[in-house]
Amino acid sequence: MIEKVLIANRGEIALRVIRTCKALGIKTVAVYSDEDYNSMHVKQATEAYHIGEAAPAKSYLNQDKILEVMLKSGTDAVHPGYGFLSENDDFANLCEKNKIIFIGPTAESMNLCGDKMKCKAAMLKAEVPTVPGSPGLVKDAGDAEKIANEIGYPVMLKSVYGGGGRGIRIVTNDKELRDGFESVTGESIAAVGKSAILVEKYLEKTRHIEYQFARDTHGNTVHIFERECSIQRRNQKLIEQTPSPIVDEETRARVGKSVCRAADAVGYTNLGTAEFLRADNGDFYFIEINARLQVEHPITEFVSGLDLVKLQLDIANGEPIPFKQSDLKMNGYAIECRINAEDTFLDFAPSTGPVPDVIIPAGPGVRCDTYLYPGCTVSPFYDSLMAKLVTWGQTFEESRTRMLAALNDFYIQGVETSIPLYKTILNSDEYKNGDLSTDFLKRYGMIDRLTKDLKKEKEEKSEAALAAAIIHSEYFKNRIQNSTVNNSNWKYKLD
Amino acid sequence: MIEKVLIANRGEIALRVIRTCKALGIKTVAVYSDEDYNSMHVKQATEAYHIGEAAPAKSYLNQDKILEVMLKSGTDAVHPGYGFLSENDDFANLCEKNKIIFIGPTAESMNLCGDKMKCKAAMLKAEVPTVPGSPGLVKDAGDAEKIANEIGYPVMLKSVYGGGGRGIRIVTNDKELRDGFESVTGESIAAVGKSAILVEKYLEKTRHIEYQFARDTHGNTVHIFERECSIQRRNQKLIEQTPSPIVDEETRARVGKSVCRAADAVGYTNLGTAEFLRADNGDFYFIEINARLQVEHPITEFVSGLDLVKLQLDIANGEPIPFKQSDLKMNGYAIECRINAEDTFLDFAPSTGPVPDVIIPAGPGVRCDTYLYPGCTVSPFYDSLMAKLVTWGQTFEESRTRMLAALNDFYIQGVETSIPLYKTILNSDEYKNGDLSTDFLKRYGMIDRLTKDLKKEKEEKSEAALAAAIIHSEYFKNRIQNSTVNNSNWKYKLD
Amino acid sequence: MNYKIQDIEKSFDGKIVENLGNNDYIIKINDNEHNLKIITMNSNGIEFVLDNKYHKAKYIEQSTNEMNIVIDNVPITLNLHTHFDEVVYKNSGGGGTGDAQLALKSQIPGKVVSISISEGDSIKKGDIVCTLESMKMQVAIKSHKDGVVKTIKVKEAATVAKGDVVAEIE
Amino acid sequence: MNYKIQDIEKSFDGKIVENLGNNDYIIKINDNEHNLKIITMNSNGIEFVLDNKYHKAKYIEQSTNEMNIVIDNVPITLNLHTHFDEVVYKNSGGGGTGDAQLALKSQIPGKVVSISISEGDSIKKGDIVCTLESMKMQVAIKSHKDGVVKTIKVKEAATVAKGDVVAEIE
Repeated sequence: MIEKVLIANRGEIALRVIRTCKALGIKTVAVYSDEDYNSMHVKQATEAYHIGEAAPAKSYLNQDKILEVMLKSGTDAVHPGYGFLSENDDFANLCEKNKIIFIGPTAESMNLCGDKMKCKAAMLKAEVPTVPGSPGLVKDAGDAEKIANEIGYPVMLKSVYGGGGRGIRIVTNDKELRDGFESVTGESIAAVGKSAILVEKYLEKTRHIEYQFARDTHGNTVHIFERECSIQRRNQKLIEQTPSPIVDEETRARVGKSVCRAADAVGYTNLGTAEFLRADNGDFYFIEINARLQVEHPITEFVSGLDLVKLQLDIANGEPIPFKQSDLKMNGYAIECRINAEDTFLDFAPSTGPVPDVIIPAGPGVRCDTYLYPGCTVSPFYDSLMAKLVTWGQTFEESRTRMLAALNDFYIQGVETSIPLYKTILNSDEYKNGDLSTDFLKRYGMIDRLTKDLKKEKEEKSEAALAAAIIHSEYFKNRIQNSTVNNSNWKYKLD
Repeated sequence: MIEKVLIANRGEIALRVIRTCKALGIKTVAVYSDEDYNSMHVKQATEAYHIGEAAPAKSYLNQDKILEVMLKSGTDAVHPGYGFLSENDDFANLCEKNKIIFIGPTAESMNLCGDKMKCKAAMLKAEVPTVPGSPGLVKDAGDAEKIANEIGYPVMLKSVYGGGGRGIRIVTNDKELRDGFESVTGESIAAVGKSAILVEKYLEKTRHIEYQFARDTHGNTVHIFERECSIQRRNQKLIEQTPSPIVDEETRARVGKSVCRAADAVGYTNLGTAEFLRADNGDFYFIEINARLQVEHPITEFVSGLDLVKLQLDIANGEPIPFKQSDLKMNGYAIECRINAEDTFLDFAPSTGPVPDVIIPAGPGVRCDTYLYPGCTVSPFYDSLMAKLVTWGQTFEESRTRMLAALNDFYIQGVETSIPLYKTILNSDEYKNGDLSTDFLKRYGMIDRLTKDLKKEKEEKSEAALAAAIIHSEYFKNRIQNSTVNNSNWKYKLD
Repeated sequence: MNYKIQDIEKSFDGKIVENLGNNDYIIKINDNEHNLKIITMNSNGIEFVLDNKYHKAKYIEQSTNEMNIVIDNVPITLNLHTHFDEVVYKNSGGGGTGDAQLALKSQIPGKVVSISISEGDSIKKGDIVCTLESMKMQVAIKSHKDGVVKTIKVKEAATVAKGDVVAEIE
Repeated sequence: MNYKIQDIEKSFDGKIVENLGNNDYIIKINDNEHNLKIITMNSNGIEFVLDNKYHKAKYIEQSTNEMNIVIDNVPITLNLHTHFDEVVYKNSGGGGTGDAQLALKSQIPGKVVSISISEGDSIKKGDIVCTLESMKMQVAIKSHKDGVVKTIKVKEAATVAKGDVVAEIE
């Protein structure tokens, strides 16, 4: 039985894991870098150990140091959270060797999930549909043309040595394919001296839909419904919801079965997520398995009633999953907004610094997982996720309006946040109608709409702003008459 | 359709109502006394109006002033919360006359609920069991003896002019009854110059179990399950939970039906609560109807998935209840702890003052309705309820352990709270086993156990306390060497 | 310095062994050394990590030989044996508690509803001196000893803070 | 005083008409009088009720003729037309924005990963001056105008705060 868990992470996810451990009477060990000595996870854990400098490589990724703390503190299990070491099979191996339970899949299974080619092969064998295309590299243009005709145009030619949009060509017929093949080959040779090309079906207006699943050491597998995570920026999820507006009971069960086959195929244990692209015609294509707890797990918790961290601990303890697929019933609707410290208008550039004041929303159907507290700091060394605001409702509309009210209540002083953008999105007809796709922001010009919304908001607030300015000037005048003013920073001299 | 609601209340319940209104796009009007100008409900409402001095009679109970604000602000409905004007039929009448929707029952029905004798008569007619006893006053000892033999000993003789335990005698046979009748009569005459005696069955080890119900203007009535509120001090609820550990499906439905008859019998509209005493033999006896939203409504929200304030608004708008009794399914277990500003060891005496710092618990299955924020004040003018901490779990054990973890996380600086007592109660075997009764605290010596728990906690914290003292002394020594000390309040001179 | 904790049958010796800089200290309690790292500190309180456990303490009150703190939400009174007399003002009101103490203090804040005694009255321990109202409750303030009422320090309808002197009983 | 709000095509006249005491004021914006009650105020911000609506403002920055505030989470820049020059220090760095401005400031905080130019280089508007890293992202800081690099104010691996001058371009 696991009695003491080290959380090899920080921020809201460390707090999330600590919370369940506390409720279960399990002791927790926090680790922290120089940057985090005043962070909430240090304060909430049973014990806390300093592990190094701010840079992740010198602290949260420092396997030797973390192992040292685990051995010193008598930890019997480690929860990796997400990011950092969560999908590092070397670390999973290191834990296994030192007889510390790694709360996640085995190193072997993790390795299989992480190798895209091997994983795709395993999926084909398990009859889990992947994006149609060449099973591996194509030999030549003729080979590519044959495959393109099998899977149907448009197709994408992709150099495996490309990246960031280079070495990719979308073609719609045999002629374009032959021309494209030549130029992609040329580009790739020019860039890296060699070429190797894949053919894949090109999908437009796709949705990102993923399935939570769990598999225990006895081979029992369940899926815990889908999550739609189509609203993204730069391939990073912003808003997630469950159920997906376009998944019905039949689809849920059908794709869910393929998810269980996928988990079995890679010999998975513990909780994982199978990610799919959903084409506009309704087909689902497996992309990859995320071998860890996901950021967006709370929406699944809301509709399933499960504590997913508790389920992770149960499975890590070698217990069978305490319910059957047929026991799981989806209850209501949940939405998560990732509250990032970023400036939407600077292309989502990071915004960091001290947060002197915070008001965290609460109320019926509202959950907020966050590391923020008044007086905390948003560090530039780690990722920009400050809080996960999650709402539940009996209907989608109830969860949406609760989210809007909660977004309005959320006050974070000192840094830019993605909150205004989410208000614009949640108020849009396209979002309300469930017309989602991974290019949602661009497709519907959300940033421009946000600009308009903010201008309107400014107009609404202009009288109040003036009032604040008038009082400030008065206050200032009165004070400078009565004191010596250091002109260089008078602002701080007033009190 | 209601578009603007005035909340004739303050504190956490005002915030609770504002929250649902916000989610529904309904404007809110807050009212506040001199004491509350810096309170959270002022900050969260769309509009806020000052209505008078701190004393409730001069503000929150000032009907004329509140009416004035309603008319000035263009309010079309008023939510009374609980306490203050919530069960005042004059106020309900005043609203009706001014064509402002009172979110609650009609003045007439409220009046009937408030008159214990009339209400009891209505219940007898509706076949809702009340505590057995004389239908009204007894004529003489002979009459009392006849009734005692009908309902069976032990019985209670109660002078209607008594109160606070005076003029009450518990008797177990005819002889004791005749002696008792004489002395109760004598005591009452000695004290107030007259005597009038009721006979009622004496019940030992009773539980307080109540039912949430709703009735719309079309006459549809549903009950929304029971709440067990047996853990009390001085007849005030401390901890509530649902489901009750001793209510099974059959009992829930059977008593639930009588609750619906009770609501029909008094021509109730909107949300109400029917309170019962549950005798140790399993019999339920109706006590009274609380004609308002209850403090403990969130536990019902957790297990039903309903937003009860939304339901109140729907009914107030004249809409039929949007579900049937058979649609309601109980999901999981919920517990509420009332976080009061009080000193358990001073017989629950109030504790008031500034609260410089607060940490409010959150997480999966945790909800905290509170007016607290860092820098707020707990006022001596209003009641002691600072926060309602509510947890939900798939099992009772999950809701209980989540509550314990949340209680541990809850940090309220500056005032005494009931949190330590709740930790002792929730850890007790009697609570875990569901062995509840209205005399739970005394029956199981909870205050003594708390004393022991606190002593143990002190021992555990003694090294940390010493460390804090050592550092403090050092810090102090260093500072006094470097500055002039004003001995009279050196504490404030250090920084 | 030597410390005793109220309600606990042990006494402790405690001192700082070394200031390692960077807010790190080694302290010694009885015979054991501990690592202590200060996270934040001001005159009202301290947050620190002691042997890898986080603690938060608030300093409430200190007199020559007594210190009240709240540590991790647990109120603790420490008795100090030291010689700070020359600099520390004893701000706990009168001298000691019990029969010797002149001042009767209110343990709760509230508004004075009624006063039940007059100056010069002889009263017994437990007699009601006045009644306060707070949070809709009425609470009686009772005499802490037998004696004669020297002065009454409150008036009807006045507001009393916790710890305020209500009357002096000789 | 006369005010303009950035991005809004109106200008406003505003003044305090009367201080009623007890933190209550009457103010006038253009031709309309408003009631204002201050709830709390210090040099960093204010909470107030304006015509029965609560607002919370934070004062960010003020120069001779510009004031940045965040009101109810909405950032607003006001242009002031007044004569405070004698007392107010203009703390917004250089003079104005656009081509005349010498200083290229970073709009984000971060660590300098690489510097792409040298002093004396001729560069075009939009050329990358340096690259910062923050929250696992790399962000390029680009020149705000055509010109010659006069000085580079940052070094590789150094930390840059939001608003820090990265380079001066003439």
